[in-house]
Amino acid sequence: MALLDVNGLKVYFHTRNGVVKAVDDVSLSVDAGKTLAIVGESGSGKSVLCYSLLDLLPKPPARIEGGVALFDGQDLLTCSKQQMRGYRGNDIAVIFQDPMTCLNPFLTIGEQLIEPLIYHRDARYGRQQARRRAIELLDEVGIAGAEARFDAYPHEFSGGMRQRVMIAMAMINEPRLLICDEPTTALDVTIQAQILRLIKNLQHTHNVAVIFISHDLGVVAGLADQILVMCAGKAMETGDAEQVFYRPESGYTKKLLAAIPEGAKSATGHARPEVPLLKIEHLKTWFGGHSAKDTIKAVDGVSFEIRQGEILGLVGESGSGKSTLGRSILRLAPVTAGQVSYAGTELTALSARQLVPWRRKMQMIFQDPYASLNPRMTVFETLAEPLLYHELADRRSVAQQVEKLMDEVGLARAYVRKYPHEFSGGQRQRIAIGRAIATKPQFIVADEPASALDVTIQAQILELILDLVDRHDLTMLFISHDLSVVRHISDRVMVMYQGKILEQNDTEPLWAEPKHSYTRQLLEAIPLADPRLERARIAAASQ
Amino acid sequence: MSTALATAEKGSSLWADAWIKLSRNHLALFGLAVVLTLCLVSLLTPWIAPYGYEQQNLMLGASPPSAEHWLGTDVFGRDMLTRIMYGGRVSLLVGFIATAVALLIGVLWGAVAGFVGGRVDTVMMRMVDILYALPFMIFIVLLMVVFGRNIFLLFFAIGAVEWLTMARIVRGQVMSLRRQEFVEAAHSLGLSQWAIIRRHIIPNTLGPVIVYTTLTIPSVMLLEAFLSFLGLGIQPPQSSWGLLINYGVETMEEYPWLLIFPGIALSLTLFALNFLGDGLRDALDPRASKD
Amino acid sequence: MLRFAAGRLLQAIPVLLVVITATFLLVHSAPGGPFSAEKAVPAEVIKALEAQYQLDQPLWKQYVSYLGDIVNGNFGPSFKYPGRSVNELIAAGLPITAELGLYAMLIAVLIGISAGVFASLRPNTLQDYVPMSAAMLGICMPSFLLGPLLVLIFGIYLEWLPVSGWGDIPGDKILPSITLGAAYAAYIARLSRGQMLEVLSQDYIRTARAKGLPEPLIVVKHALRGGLIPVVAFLGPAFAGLLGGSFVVETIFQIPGLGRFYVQAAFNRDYTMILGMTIFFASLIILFNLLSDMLAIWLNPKLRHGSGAAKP
Amino acid sequence: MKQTIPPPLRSASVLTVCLLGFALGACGSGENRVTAGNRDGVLHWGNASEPQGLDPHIATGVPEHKIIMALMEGLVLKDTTTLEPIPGVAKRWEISDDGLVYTFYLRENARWSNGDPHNAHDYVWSWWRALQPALGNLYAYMYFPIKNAQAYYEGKISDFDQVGVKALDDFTLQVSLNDPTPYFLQLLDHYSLFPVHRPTIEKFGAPDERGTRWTFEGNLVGNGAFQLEEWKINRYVRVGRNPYYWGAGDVKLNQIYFYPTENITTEERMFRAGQLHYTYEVPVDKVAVYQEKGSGELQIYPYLGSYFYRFNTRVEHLSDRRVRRALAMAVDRQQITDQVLKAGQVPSYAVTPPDTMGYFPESDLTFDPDKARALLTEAGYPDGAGFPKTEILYNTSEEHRKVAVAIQQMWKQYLNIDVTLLNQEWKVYLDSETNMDYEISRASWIGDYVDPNNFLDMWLCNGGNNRTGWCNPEYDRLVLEAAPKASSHEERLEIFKTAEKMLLADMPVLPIYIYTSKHLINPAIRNFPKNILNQPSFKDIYLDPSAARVAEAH
Repeated sequence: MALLDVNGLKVYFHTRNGVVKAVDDVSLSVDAGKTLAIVGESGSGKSVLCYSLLDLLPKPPARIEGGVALFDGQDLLTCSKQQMRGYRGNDIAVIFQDPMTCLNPFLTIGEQLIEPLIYHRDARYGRQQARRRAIELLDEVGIAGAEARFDAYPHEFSGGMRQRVMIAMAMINEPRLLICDEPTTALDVTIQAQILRLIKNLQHTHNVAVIFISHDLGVVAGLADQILVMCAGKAMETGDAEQVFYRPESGYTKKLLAAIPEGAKSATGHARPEVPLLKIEHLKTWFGGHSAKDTIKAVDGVSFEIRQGEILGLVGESGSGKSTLGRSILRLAPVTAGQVSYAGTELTALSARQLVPWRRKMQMIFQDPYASLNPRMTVFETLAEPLLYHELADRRSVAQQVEKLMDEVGLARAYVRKYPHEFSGGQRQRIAIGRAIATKPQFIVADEPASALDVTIQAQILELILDLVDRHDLTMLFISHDLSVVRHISDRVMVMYQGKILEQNDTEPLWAEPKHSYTRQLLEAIPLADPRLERARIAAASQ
Repeated sequence: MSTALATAEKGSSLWADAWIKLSRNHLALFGLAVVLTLCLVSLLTPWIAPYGYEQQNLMLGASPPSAEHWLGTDVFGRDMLTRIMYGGRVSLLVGFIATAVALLIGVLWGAVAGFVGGRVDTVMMRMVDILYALPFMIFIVLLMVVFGRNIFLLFFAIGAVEWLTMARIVRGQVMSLRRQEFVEAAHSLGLSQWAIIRRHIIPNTLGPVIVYTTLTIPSVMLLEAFLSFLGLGIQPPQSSWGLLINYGVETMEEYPWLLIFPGIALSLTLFALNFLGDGLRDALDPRASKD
Repeated sequence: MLRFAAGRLLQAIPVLLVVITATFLLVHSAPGGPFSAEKAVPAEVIKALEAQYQLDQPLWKQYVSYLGDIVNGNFGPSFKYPGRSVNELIAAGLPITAELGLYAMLIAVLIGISAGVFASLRPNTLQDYVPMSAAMLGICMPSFLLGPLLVLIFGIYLEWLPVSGWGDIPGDKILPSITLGAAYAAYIARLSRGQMLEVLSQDYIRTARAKGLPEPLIVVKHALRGGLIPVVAFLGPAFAGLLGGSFVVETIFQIPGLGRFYVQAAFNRDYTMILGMTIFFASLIILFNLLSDMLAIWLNPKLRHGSGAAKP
Repeated sequence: MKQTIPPPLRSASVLTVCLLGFALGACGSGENRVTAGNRDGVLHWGNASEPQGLDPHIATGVPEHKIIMALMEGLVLKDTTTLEPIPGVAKRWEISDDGLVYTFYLRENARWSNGDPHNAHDYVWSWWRALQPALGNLYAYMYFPIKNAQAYYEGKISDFDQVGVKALDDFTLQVSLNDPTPYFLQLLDHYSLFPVHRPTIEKFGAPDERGTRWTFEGNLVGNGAFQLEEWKINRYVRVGRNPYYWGAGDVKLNQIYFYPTENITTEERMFRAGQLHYTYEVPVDKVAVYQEKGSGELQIYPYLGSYFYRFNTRVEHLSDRRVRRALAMAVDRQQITDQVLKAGQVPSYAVTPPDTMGYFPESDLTFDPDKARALLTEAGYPDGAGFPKTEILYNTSEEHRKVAVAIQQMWKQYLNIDVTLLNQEWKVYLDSETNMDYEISRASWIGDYVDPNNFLDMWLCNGGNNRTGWCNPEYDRLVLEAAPKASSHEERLEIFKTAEKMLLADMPVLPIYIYTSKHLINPAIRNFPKNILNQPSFKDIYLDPSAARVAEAH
């Protein structure tokens, strides 16, 4: 008998606008020591499904409408609150997606770690014993100097380290079922590889059943025994990993697989003269600090060129300074030293007022389409603002122009009066792109424009960007942590690390022959959406 | 805006939207109805009040509610219903105008300080500190003498006090807003600082500002009573709710109706404003679900 | 942290200087002098008095010599109470007002936070509406109304507590503390409810639940800290408000505190007393704002340890 | 930081529990202050405000007056009912036939409260001190009947020996006057003529130095029935028996607490809760309540004080006496006292209260709206038409507001004129009035001594308290010259009557009512005097617990 057997689970959200069937008649089972991956895009109900097992959903509006979830023969959906508390963190543990927000910033990690021990094992563990056990475990998940770091606060850890703490916290009571809710999505690619490896190892040593939730088929390829593909609350396909990857039955699965960015940029056809549009010389952007110690050298002496009409990819992990570099070029971040010249004009020497006409020519697309749109402005207002401000349209013609923009970024004209929150992430990003091209710029900095989006949406947005670049003859600095995406879109690529540029080259040569070891490391960490290759890769890496 | 826009489907503005949302919120509608009724009654008071507000009947003195005087009479035998109606005119006027003054100064001051930051912020906030620390009473007495007395001075004096807290609240909001990406996006569009403050910053501080405003209006009404008591502001036989309550407290054992009825009037306004404020805040926030 | 405090204290100096100057000009230009009385005061008496308090000197000279005195910690003699120095009067009233303020603050914090937390646990239910409506009333119930109400109920009708005094009759500190604290309790309740709602929706609360912690522990240990930060930040300004509001309570309850001195001084045009009290209050307000900011920082481990340099 | 409850929370809660426990702990002990006081002979006295100081030569206020009366004593006391002079420090006195020389024979057993002997030289020195201009004695004019006192005070002579006060020997004091002054003996019971203890004053500063610490707790030495025991600022002043007092054996109270009860509403509640024996005031609206209750706690009796409005005669339309008289005639005083004030105040039609040392002012002023209208028409304002904007100024107070509101309405009703009201904070009001920056202004005068002179000499042309701009040389002549030279008491009163009639004919002031003093008095208080000066004699008062119990049962 399987450790967990879910049958016909239905979770509905009852809002005043009607019923949303978040999970609609889904069944699954996990055996001890095995891994079930649940894959789906945002809103597919995969997280709701798992949270409903542990009664972690806010009720109301959520309500469980049907089904059973037998854990070890006991129905989790009907057990008492007291019993449920006994399961949580004890028999069933959860690792959440974002280690930044899932650890309590006000308590030391040690305090948070030992809580499951102290409050579950009926005081079998005293504080001191719990502490010893926690330090042991911290050691096991690979936190150096565990003893000393026990009393540190979450903000003193990097994202990857926090996720290790989360894992340790989940493992501390030796659960039999571990639910991992996108545990690596918020992490850099090299860290992701480490964390995945860690989970796999722990699973083996402790013989834990794992439910691994992800939107990324690549991530689960090397991990899953079974895969459940979900879409809009329904199970689209269930099967073992190889079957799902190599012989997908459902059309949705096929679509997912197809959307994974692969391969190089398709040649656009027309060759370009290598005319530099922007020249960046010895650019430095340092932050903060009265003393040298406090100073953060986000961008530290960088020189390069951006050529007319090209898409220059900029890759690097979080904290490498790539976003700051993009902003510094647009003078959105204060430049400490160095020059940025745009078509021969020294931007860094201009005053804010002098800069205004140049602003029109250089635009930016931001990563988070939720934060980059003013929530109190309708699509129309957002798009009309640059047009009116730069006098590209007058009051009479502005409506027409806005509609044209909406056509261009693929938004229905009917949406013109809606507010950002009424749109999905992809649609929002289209609005943001529309705003960026409204001023008819020549140069755009795109800062991770597709990273927050689902894989199928991401593909569409990338397509849109390529299309617009082509149509408007744009030059673009494309910033991303995702190497596959960069490879897919860029003509040339630069690799950035700790404020410096390590390497730059045309895309394909760089992929084929990375010169810098860091670049190599990055390339190797990319998970492959192919179970056999991925397993082989992991095996190779762990040796 | 333009006629061209009207052709765009579902032509709705923030305010039209807000109105639709507000109309679905029963508590807020109740609040709105009460506030509107009060305003209407205040406007029409000279025509509908049962008696003159200064009309005394010394022989009658303070009398409990009766058929002739629904809410009783005060110690001069003046009809309380009439006095409350007239008092409402003053209180509502003072409440709304002084709060508007406080709102205007406070929001602008806080927004500029928070947005520009750095030294400007330090200087502006220290000025707020200074005003907080000055002796209010002396300030009032001085105003009274230098400017004589009129009701607009009263607005000014109250506004001058109440904007300080508003400025602090707005500043706090703005400090967190100015790091948001949409503000950065506005920068990258080349918008001037002022345009960014006006278009992107201030509208997004509306929530806390509205809530604080609904708390300010009643406290302004009470402050008015204090100032009138000191001689700045309205003079007898005129009155206001604050003053009526003030007098009512003195005789709450002997003539409780002199306290209860103005108290009810003020509390009713307070709750109505609060409901309306919460409703408005939700209605004006497009993110709040439309349910 | 130390540097932060030192910087703020340094900034306080110009603030205080402006406060002193402005108040000095204000009080000296306010109509009616310290020695005017209903029965006409003979000119020679006025002259003698003004000479004694150096009021016959040019204003700037008075100002300079006053500044000199302040630097030496001497607020000068009171005009109204001959023979008593302002320092002495402040020293007499301070412990009482401080105690009153402390009790009021404790009541405000305790009741406010409990009510706010209680309401936040079941938002939009009766458990939320009742305390929050009470808080709305509390915020707007002026102390000149609440005080007499409490006195009548508990002092006169029930005869449980004394109607006035401070430390004279057992139990006489209760009603004034409640009267003064009520409005702040209400405000804190609203504040902590809002913040608790925010915190309770945080991911780390879900983590705590997933760990199987009992619900009360989650609220008290995991949520309350974050929920307290805005309350703590409010305490500084609230303290300033308490000082300002204490005069009404002190008058109602016949309490010999600073608030009453201050208002008497204003009415009496006791220049040195007004100035002294203003400087004293201003310093206190600045100090408490600083303390509450420091407490808020200390409560937040990120700010407490961190270099303070946020990610760009 | 490993604890479960964050430390700030924990320490705060521990602290709270302790503090609240402390505050609440001792709640509800059975006996109240008054009951305990009745048993122990401790009187709890509502005294209106914190005394500014207890130096009798500097103090001006009534609250200070009360405390000083307990601590010090003059040559002569007043009978608490008849106000006739009775022996104080002086056991007897002689007055020369021309009424100019007074000889006082002092008690040999009089002592200061530290045991020092107390004799005639103390008076000479004390009066010398009181006349030092640097001291800023506002009541210096009380000395002016004494020969050359005014000249000395104004610096016209510098030799104090020329002033009419001499110690003939240790126990004989001789005082010479400028004119026969029938009220001179009364003045001696005023605290500005009290003796002070020279060594104490000199110990703490120069004799003419203001604001030394000699009157503070532990320092003050007096000659009264009580001595200063404790002075807690803004809390209470406590006095206890003075064992050296010449009549110590007859003093019945052991202690008196004086409370600065600024807020009369609070004061009334304190009385009700058994925290006070005596209240300084009674809130207007409580008067009827206590009258109905009929418990005898409410005591109302006439007071030597006059409530009136000043006219600024320099304002154009108010410079017309017809206008002033019309306004005065249109005030229904009876209604104000009966319906608005309700505490036995007497409507007044003249400035001086009736029966002031046998003086009854004569007035032709009546409440007569018809005549008032006629006068106003005559003055050019038929039916109030064209009457200029006029404002009544009053200082912020409930009672003043009520009177002003009532009068405003009366003028509207009877004369059809609109006046506005303006209240100002006390010092601002004083400033406006002194600078004649007003049209009609509320005012009052409380007698310092019982004599019409005290009410009439304020209207002299250059009188500091005139403040109306009204001036009549004939009036000045009557008050300043004719009255002091009058050969008999009756003649003197006749002169005053003539003067007051002149005043009322011109009506620079609008008399409204004569004050009453109203107090709540615990039934246990015995020997409580009712006199028009509202002046208690603490050495005679005693507390009778049985009376309180009877009242309670009642």
